[in-house]
Amino acid sequence: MSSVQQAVVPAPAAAAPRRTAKGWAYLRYGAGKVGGAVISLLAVLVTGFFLFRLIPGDPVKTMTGGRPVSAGQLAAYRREFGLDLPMWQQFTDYCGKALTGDLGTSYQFRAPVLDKIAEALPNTLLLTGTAFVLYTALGIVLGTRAAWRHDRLGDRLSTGLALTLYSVPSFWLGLLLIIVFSVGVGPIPGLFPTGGMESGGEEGFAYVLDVAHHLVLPVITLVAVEYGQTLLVTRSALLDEMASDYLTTARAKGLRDDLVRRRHAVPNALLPTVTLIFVNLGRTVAGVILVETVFSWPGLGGLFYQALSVPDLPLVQGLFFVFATAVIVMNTLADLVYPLLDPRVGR
Amino acid sequence: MTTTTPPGPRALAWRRRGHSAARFWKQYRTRRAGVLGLAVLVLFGLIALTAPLTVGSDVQSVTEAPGQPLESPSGQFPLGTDRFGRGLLGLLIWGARVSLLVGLLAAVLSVSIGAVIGITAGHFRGRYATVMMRVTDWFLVMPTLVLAIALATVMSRSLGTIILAIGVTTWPTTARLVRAQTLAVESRPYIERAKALGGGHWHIMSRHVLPNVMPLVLAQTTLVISSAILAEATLAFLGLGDPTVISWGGLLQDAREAGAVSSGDWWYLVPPGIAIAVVALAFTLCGRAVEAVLNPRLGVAR
Amino acid sequence: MSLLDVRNLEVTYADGSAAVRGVDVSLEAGGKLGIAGESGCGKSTLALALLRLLPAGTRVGGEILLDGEDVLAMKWGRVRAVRWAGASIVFQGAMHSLNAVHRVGDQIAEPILLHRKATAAGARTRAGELLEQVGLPAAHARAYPHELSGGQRQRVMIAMALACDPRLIIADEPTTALDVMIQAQILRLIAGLVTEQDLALVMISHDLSVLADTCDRLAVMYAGRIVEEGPARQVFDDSRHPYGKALSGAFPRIGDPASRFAPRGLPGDPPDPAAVPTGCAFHPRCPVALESCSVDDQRLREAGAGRRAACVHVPEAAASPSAVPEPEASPHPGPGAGTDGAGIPVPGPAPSSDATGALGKPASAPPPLLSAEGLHVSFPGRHGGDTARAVDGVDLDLRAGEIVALVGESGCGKTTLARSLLGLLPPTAGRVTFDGRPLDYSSGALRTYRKRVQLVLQDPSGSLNPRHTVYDAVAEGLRIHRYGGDERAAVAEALSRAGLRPAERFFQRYPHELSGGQRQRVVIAGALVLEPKLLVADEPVASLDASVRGEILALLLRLRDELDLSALVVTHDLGLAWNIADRVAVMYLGRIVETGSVEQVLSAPRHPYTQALLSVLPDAPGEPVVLAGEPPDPSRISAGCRFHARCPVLASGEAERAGVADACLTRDPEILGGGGEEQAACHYAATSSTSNPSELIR
Amino acid sequence: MSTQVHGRGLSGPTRSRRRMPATVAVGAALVLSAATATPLDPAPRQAAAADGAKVLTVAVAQSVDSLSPFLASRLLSTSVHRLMYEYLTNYDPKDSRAIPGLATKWESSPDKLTWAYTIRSNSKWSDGQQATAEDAAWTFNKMMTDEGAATANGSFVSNFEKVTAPSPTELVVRLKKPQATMTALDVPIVPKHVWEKVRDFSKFNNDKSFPVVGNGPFVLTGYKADSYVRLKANKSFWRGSPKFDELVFRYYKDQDAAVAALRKGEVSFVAGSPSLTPAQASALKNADDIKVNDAPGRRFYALATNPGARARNGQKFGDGDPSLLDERVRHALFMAVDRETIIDKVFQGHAVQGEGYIPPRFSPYFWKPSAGQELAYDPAKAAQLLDQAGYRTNSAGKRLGKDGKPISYRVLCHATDPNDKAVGQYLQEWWSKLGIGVTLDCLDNVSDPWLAGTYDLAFDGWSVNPDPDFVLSIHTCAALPATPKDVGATDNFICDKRYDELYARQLAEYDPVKRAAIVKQAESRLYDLGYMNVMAYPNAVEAYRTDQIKSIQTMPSAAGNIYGQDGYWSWWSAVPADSGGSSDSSSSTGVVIGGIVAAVVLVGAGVFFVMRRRAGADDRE
Repeated sequence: MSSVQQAVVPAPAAAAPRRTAKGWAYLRYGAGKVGGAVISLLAVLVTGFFLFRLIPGDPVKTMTGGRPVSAGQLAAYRREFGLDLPMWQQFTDYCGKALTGDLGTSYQFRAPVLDKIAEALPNTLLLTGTAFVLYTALGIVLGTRAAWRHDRLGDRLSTGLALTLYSVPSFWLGLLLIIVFSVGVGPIPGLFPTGGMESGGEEGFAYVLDVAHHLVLPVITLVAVEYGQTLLVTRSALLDEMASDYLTTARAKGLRDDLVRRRHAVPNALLPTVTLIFVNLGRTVAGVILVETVFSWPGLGGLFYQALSVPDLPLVQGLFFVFATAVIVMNTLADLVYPLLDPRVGR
Repeated sequence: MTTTTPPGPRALAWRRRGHSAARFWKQYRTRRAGVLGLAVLVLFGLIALTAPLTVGSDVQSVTEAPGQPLESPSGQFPLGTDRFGRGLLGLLIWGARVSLLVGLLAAVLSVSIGAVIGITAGHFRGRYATVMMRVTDWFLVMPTLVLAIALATVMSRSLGTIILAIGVTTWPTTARLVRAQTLAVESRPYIERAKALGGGHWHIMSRHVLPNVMPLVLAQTTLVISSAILAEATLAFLGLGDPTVISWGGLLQDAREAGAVSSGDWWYLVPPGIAIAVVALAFTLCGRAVEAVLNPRLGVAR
Repeated sequence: MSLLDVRNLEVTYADGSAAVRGVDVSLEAGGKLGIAGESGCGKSTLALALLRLLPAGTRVGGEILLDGEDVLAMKWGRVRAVRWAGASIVFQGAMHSLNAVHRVGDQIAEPILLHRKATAAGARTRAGELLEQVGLPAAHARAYPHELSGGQRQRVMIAMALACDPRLIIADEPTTALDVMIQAQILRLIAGLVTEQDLALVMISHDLSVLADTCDRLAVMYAGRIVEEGPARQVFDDSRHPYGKALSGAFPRIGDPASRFAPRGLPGDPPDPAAVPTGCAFHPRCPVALESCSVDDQRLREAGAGRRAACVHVPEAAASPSAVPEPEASPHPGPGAGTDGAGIPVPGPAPSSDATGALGKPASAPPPLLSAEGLHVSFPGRHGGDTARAVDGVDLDLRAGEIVALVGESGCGKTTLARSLLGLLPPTAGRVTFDGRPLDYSSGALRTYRKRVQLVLQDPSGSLNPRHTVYDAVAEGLRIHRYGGDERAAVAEALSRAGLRPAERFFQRYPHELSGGQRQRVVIAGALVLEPKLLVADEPVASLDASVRGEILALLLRLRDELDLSALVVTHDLGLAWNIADRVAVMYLGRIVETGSVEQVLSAPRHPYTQALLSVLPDAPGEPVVLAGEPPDPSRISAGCRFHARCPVLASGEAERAGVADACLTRDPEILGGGGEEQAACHYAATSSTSNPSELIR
Repeated sequence: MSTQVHGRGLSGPTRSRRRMPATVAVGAALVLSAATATPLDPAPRQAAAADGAKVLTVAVAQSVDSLSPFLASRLLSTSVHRLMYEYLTNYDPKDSRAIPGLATKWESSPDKLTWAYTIRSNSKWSDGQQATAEDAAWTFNKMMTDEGAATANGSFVSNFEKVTAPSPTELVVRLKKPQATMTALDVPIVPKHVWEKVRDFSKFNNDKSFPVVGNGPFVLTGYKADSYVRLKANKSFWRGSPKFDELVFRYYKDQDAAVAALRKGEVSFVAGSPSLTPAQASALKNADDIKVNDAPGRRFYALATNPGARARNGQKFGDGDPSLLDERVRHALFMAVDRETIIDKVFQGHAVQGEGYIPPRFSPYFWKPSAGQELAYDPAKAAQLLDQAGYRTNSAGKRLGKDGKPISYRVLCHATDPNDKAVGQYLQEWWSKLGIGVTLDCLDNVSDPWLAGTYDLAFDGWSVNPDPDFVLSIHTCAALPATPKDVGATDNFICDKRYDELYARQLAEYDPVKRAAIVKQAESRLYDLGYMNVMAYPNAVEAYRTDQIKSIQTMPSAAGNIYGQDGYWSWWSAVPADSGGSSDSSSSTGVVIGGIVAAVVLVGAGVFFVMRRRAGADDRE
């Protein structure tokens, strides 16, 4: 089959790619991406401030829990929380302090927001991090396998399962796991704890095992709900690659089928997958909030939900900022990692 | 081909649409998963629409609740009763109306915003495009559920709030996909030919870009519906839904509040979850099948 | 025992289409076999079948003996051992055939590590040597495919093919996507390496003239069968099979008056492997088809010394060459005969201008219909690089009823010039005038201008919106300009004028239901419907099959005669200029370096660049002058004459003797006038206006 | 000519292909998770400290807001403080009379303005120092002077004029006006020598250095926010050391998780917030080793109507529906609520039908309306009353307000309380039969619209102390906010002259019998006003493991609640069950199951490896 004769051949590249030029171009590319990320962070800071000001309710009145408080005392509280200043001044104070790392004090817990976040962040990172690693690995491995033996039983089964679990509400799955594996139904005794992060009172290695024991069910819930997304993305990326000519070249060179897949097809298929994995992180943050609520996991998700009811403005803004920063950082990471995988970008 | 009076352009257009619809269905039928998904959707659609006839709106009344609170499944109540003694099967059927309605409206809202912004950002290069894409990226960066929760708390508890919260936070993914497709279409030579023929912006967008973007928009709508239904259930579960309205998410929240989990009343908790999962899965299967049929460029059948 | 012996090979794809229907071919060690054929004839399938690279579910019959061992019967382990060690392949689109994320050196080293006991370092040095062999610096091993030009990538493919010293190289369309000059370089490289290392070569191409030039034996394939085989030069010059004759006719020989204003092609399109016609597959398009041809199939039979052909006209016994009745020169009756929608046949020599004499300029020269005066178009370099001066000072005139060919390598700015003439690209300097009035870029004026000048694009399948029917595509122009009259009649008239009769049958068809040739006719009809004065065609036939190309060129000629429709044809193919153009302008690095009537410029070129272009054509007489280096970069134009870096005249010292050497280095020759008279922007040419081109640059 | 199906995916002899070691990785992950399950899973392993000490674990649904007694207002925090610091007085578990705490005896001057307490000499702080009257005086003075310290219990001392400690065992308090709560000063007495160093009371959370110095039955030894509060028994407590060695409050955000933990033995006691749901109670009733304590609660659950919010200075604010100002309308709404259905369907029997204002558990003050006075469930009579009040129904059956528009009331409900939502749905249907619309407005925090008076009706509920003074005071005109800007002590903006007189008389009356009679008259007046429709007295529904707790003191001891008592009786009196018998058996089965899972996975991986090796390299693609 004679191919479509494209008379256009790209303009000639530099004679030989010099080492420094590549490094320098990558720096410029990286700086551009990080610059974009910083702008996004500022935008998040600003929107976080105004968005939560819309929440009805006067935090001070909620704070005093309806106890008899004189107008004077109320005014004192407002001054203490800086709520009496005009809006724009509140805003400038807020930004000034935020940039220096001081996110204000939580009305509810009377402790600096940064401390409350610092307390809960490691727990969320532990849960999200473990789940992220597991479901990404699982998604890529199963996705590759499903694509390579396309439309056979294995492919249809794993894709079907991934799609089903992808459509299951994460909180509902969590509750089911608690019923079956924590409370225990009939013969199956409760294997796992029903909630919380630790039984308390453990030290050293026993503490680690105890936390791991508490970690099992939440991680299984998160992984079950999230790995489908990665699987589908990897699978479609690899399917696109399987039709391309360089694979025929590789086979013509005498490489075995799985070598062709591992050395040639997968690296190319990973490019779009890597970006989409990080972009879908926004959805994982949502999943974490739900799983933390169901499993009483002392993380940011639970804190956020609690803070919203007061509304504990500094804490809510701080958490909102942390959630958005996590997603922005991961997206920027994806942008920085991408050129390392794909030589055509950022050089 | 002897035709007495040549059919006018209007008749031609309709015959062509009929023809292409038949062609679409012939290809769609080959995808077993898509057909299965469609069958499930039709079933749930019927259930939802005929609910007032089959089950009647008084199923949700608490005062005339037929059974005792929290009865386990029996002949009279195939799925047992809820905390007021109302039959859960009836509530499940009645709940379908709200969940599907919210899912559809939220998806339509989200996809239409996404499509408009996607096409315009794709077509008009320069400042407008960069600004729109900055906004889209910023929205994409936002964790959708966090934003939805914030919006739901800000506004009063009602279905409208839920639909708005979901719609406003999920449009960026569609916008990004549509913009990529628009850029691909605009790079095709027939766009340059249209420009050479003197076609303006509106002509190019409406006559060339839109018809080629429609399959993606259609497929995306079905995929967004499934995530919208999940989002509605999530918000209702977090207690941000309208408590007086019967929806699957609401049922789950009631089950949880009644302590069904620890007391092992599985029949209160399991059916709504399964209903949500089945409908969301059905929509996803249909979406993927539509995408594969209308977008052969995606190559190998998914 | 021959190196490669294919016996009755049959290949049927999973979807039931019979790509190869019984092919017998053999090749001795060191032999060079060319396989020619149009799209869909099964030549690439044959190539892939040799190394069992066909997709899963393909049914393959017959035997492929490589060194006596049947590849189809081998165990997979053996097949993998044979691949690349026994025979290797050079694919066509090197951009897609190389892995974008691996360095080029690693990809070359990969087969070495696989088939030879070699350390990683050893493989790397071997890769360096191979790169040197194909004319690339060893340092390029560290480069990625996207950092190399088309020509350089093809050299890498060749280096890779030689990695394990195979005894047979299969080259599938190795130079199709390359420029004429680069193509010449690559073909010389392949020929050199093959003879030097005594390798066997199977070269596959749709370009008969290239194969005739490089291979010693030639086989022509049609619809999955070899219809003719024999010594390359004989098959090309004097084919025994009507298809062979028509195919070689489609490649015009510049200077041969027979093909001047007489593009030859075949009606209809190459058959679809899924629906192969009965009997002799060629009978629907065969000018000398007999009744029986549609019934009984033809097998290869002896047709002279070492030649075979599969046609009823080749008598079994007689070996004399002239036995095949000579199909008359212009086998088809005049225009107007209604054939079933496949397009009207080729008209006789164009009546209006005599084939030999140059087109004399009509006495009272009317103002040019469209002209560019001192036109400059430049683009800002990519992120901060220096600006690329795509069009760097061009004067060009186009008169009514005249066809001008704009010829040059890729990157010489011919497409940009065409776009700016159409008003799609505002020029950075100079102006475009139409009917004497300068072009006004306000949207209103631009719209009326658009009615008068129309564009025809290269990729027929890309220029039609897949979701619009033929009727919509053609009527689009009318709808944009709110045409008052009867839309149906206008569309029908345009379609039939473009050769698609009966027009109504095509109204409801979709682009993907038409063949390449038909789609291009729809595009042309879409342009005709607005009754333009001028047609700008950017590589109108580049992506069509050879036989279909003639049809479209003939259509352009006929439109020029019947509608006095002038045309500017942008092409890289000088043969096309010889076929249909009245005047030709050769462009190099954004400027016209030589212009004049086709007869003057193509028979007696005075600019060394034109001479070099003509010399590298496959069937050009004499030794080809292959210019070194890559097509020039418009963002780095040298001082003085822009061609001096690659000019053979300067290199051979001839310019020194003529005393113009320093002028070439310093003085930029002045911009040629837009008019019809013959000019060449070259100091050396100016000094010796009488010289004969051939001995000049030897 | 052999035709052979050629193709990469050809069904060769053994088509297993050398698989990426992926399935092995997945196998390994399974083994890891099973492994963590096995050794770790003496499943219902209590939080037994290393040396086999007896630990009482209590599942709570609230997190501690602050560990500083001057700041904490949540029930959990105040309960913990009740265990850490001794109060001056305590309540008798039988009849909640004031009995000696830190103070052994007390008497007041004839004009009731000077109170002298004798401080016991045998109560020592956990760091060995003697607890003296000086500590009490310093605590009270601190609360009177430092606004930050007055955040939590400032209301007790607002009426104090001077507090002195003439001797280590004697404390004298001078009052500005007579105050009946002098024998019920629920104020934690903190050690002066520790709290002197605190600079800013509004920021100090008392959660930095452990153990925290205290003289209560337990000493705070550990705290992790949103996870647990850990206390150790104070062996040298003057009233006798608690029987349990350790007391742990573990935080379960989700009540279901807490109940599940109880069933598995992870915790010994679950109270539920506000109490266990009917479903959980019935499920736990027939679970082994678990006792459900379903006792009359100390809370009343009422529907309050907006009487037209106004401040003490007479300024009106808020937008309550004018029709509610008419007593007949309030009575009609009162009579359209079927309290019996609420007890059956919403509380499913775990509550007592609502009558008067004070719950029946406080027998001396419990009042029931007489037959004539009672506003029993009678929708027909309610409709008549509305007609008499001039609110006729229009053609569509909707009752029209004075402004001619159909009446629709906004009902405030707590989004976190399932009962509010349930009763709200009943109201919607009952009152729609009367032609009155109801929009249920469930919010996470209802205090804003409530304090601003922008509501028509609201679900209301209070825990009543043994001394009913506080719950009565919140309906007096004095409790109204001074100006609309302030936040008054009022609960529902009720201000009625007759009611205020009765309240003032009972406050000054020291004779318990006479005081009870006056209180009942006040309750009757409140009932007639129709502002507070007390629908039910929810029971305290709690559950604990009998294999971990043999016996535990309820309050009132006859039948009462365990969690949230006015005193530390429950945790102090709890007797650990003799052996941790049952918990061991189930843990062994857990180990067995874990082992089997791990074994299966290992075998599977092994088989897979063997199978893969067999296929020769030759005939693989």
